[in-house]
Amino acid sequence: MSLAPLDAATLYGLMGAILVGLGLYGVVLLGGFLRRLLAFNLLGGGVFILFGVVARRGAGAGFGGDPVPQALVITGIVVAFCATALAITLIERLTEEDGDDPSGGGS
Amino acid sequence: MMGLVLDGGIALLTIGIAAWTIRAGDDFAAVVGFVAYGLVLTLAWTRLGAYDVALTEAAIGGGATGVILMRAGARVKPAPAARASRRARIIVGALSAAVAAGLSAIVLLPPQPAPSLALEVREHLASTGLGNPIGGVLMAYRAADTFLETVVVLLALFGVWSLGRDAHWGGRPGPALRPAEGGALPLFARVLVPAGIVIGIYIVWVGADAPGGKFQGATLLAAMAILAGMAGLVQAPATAGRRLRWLLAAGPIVFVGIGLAGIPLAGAFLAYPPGFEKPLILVIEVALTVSLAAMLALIVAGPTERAP
Amino acid sequence: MSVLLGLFSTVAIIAGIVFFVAGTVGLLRFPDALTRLHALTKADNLGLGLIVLGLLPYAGSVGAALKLVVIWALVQFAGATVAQMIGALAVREHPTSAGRQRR
Amino acid sequence: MADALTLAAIAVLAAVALGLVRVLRGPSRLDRMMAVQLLGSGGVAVLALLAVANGTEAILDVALTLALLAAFASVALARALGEIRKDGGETGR
Repeated sequence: MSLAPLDAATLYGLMGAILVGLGLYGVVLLGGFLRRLLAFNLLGGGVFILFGVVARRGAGAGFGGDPVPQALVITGIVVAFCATALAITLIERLTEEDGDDPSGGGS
Repeated sequence: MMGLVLDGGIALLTIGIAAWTIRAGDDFAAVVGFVAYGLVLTLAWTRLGAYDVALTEAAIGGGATGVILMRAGARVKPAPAARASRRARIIVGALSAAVAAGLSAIVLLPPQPAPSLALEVREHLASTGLGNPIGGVLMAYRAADTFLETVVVLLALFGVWSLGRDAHWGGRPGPALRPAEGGALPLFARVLVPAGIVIGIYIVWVGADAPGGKFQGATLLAAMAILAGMAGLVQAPATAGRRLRWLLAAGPIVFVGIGLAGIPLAGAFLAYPPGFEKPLILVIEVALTVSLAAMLALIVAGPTERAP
Repeated sequence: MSVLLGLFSTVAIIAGIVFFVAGTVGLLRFPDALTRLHALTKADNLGLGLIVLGLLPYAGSVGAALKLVVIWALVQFAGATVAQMIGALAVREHPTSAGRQRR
Repeated sequence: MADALTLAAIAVLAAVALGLVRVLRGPSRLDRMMAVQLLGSGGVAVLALLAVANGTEAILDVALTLALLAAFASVALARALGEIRKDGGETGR
């Protein structure tokens, strides 16, 4: 094992690591569902970037990056979006139920 | 050298925006911070040479996620922030820093040689008939994943719909599609929506041979549908509509149909018979794009709010 | 010819950067949201426009040049619309002074 | 040539970053909204410069998508803010 060269991949790798740390801090400590959800998405962005660094370092065979981790990240971003959308709808509904609005009708 | 300075700048800016989003005083500010985060991450992905991912991040990470977050930011009453005690903050801060440090160590001490499947992809890419390696991976190696991914999107939509009130089941989705009053928005939408649709189709089309693809293109199409709704140009469709349901199901049905046909014709589920890879993949891509665009737009539109 | 073109590009791109910097100075110096909005839209549209103009000769293909122009038109048009929307919100907030007062 | 364009991208990024610090600080939500627009046009300018510097046309597609979605996000943000104001969500913050 030897130290990684100072290049774009290493720089963004360090950025990804810091983003994960920041996101983790927010997920655990922030109050309010929305803020925690935001922090979780920040964390996710950092994880994806780390995948991107792995892809960049795996460049070869004429590709600018290893296509497999990149494809994984694209799937990941879409799934993260779905989870976020579902979570937000849940949060909205929860606020609605909590709000003292007996005239709301429905369920 | 110049490139490294730019990379350092982008990295610092991204970290700064992330930290600001965590610290922001109110929910609206945090949502703005998050959208900004998505935009700078797009720059980072571009610098990493991952143009496909950059497109996805710009479209879904910054755009679509940002818009549903705004929907929530406008409606969710801010929870009285439970201030964590000083001790908790120190402990969690230290733990988070330790995780970041551990990840940094992995980044700084990478395995040699770097693991990569690029060679394998190169060898087999020709058999898919596609020029875009990432599209090839998504549609050949990981076809089952890509199929399940669209099912996940569909399930998310069902989940969103299920969270509406019972009385509104099958009705029209509400929040994000309520037209704004007057102003420049209707004109803007009239010009931008057609342009955006052309660009969305273009992004799907170039996806076969260059960065782009169905998820990115579908998100652009969905964004245009939402924009038209915001401007009051179109009404949200009733979610019980038969045509809408078929539109949503068409992509997965075509995908699974071609996949099942692969069992007798090519020997495995989701295997493409030799010689027909590219046309079949294109048919799947087109069907999936249309369905995905509808799913994503309806997810952003939110739960049903009006009785059918 | 190509020397002239190079000179033209250099001047246009530098001017574009100057406008971006001017926009930032405006953001930093102007007293309220409406004037800051003014600085932002003017600077960004002109800044991006000049940079695109400077890049056009080097776009490499007609398609790429066309994309550059479309990108600029999109940003321009969106900037105008959003500025109008933000402005309307600002006026609604301070109807009397149209947001001109110092906050 | 490539280096000069990268330098130009750095200059634009620096200007945008400085402006971003200002608008994110507020004080009003209207100021913060400008952050998205600022990053949208600045990011597009950086991408356009990089596309020509690297000679990679795919970057222009990224710029195109960014321009479109940043515009979409700004509009949605302005509308969300209008909605907050309208239903008396102005809770003095």
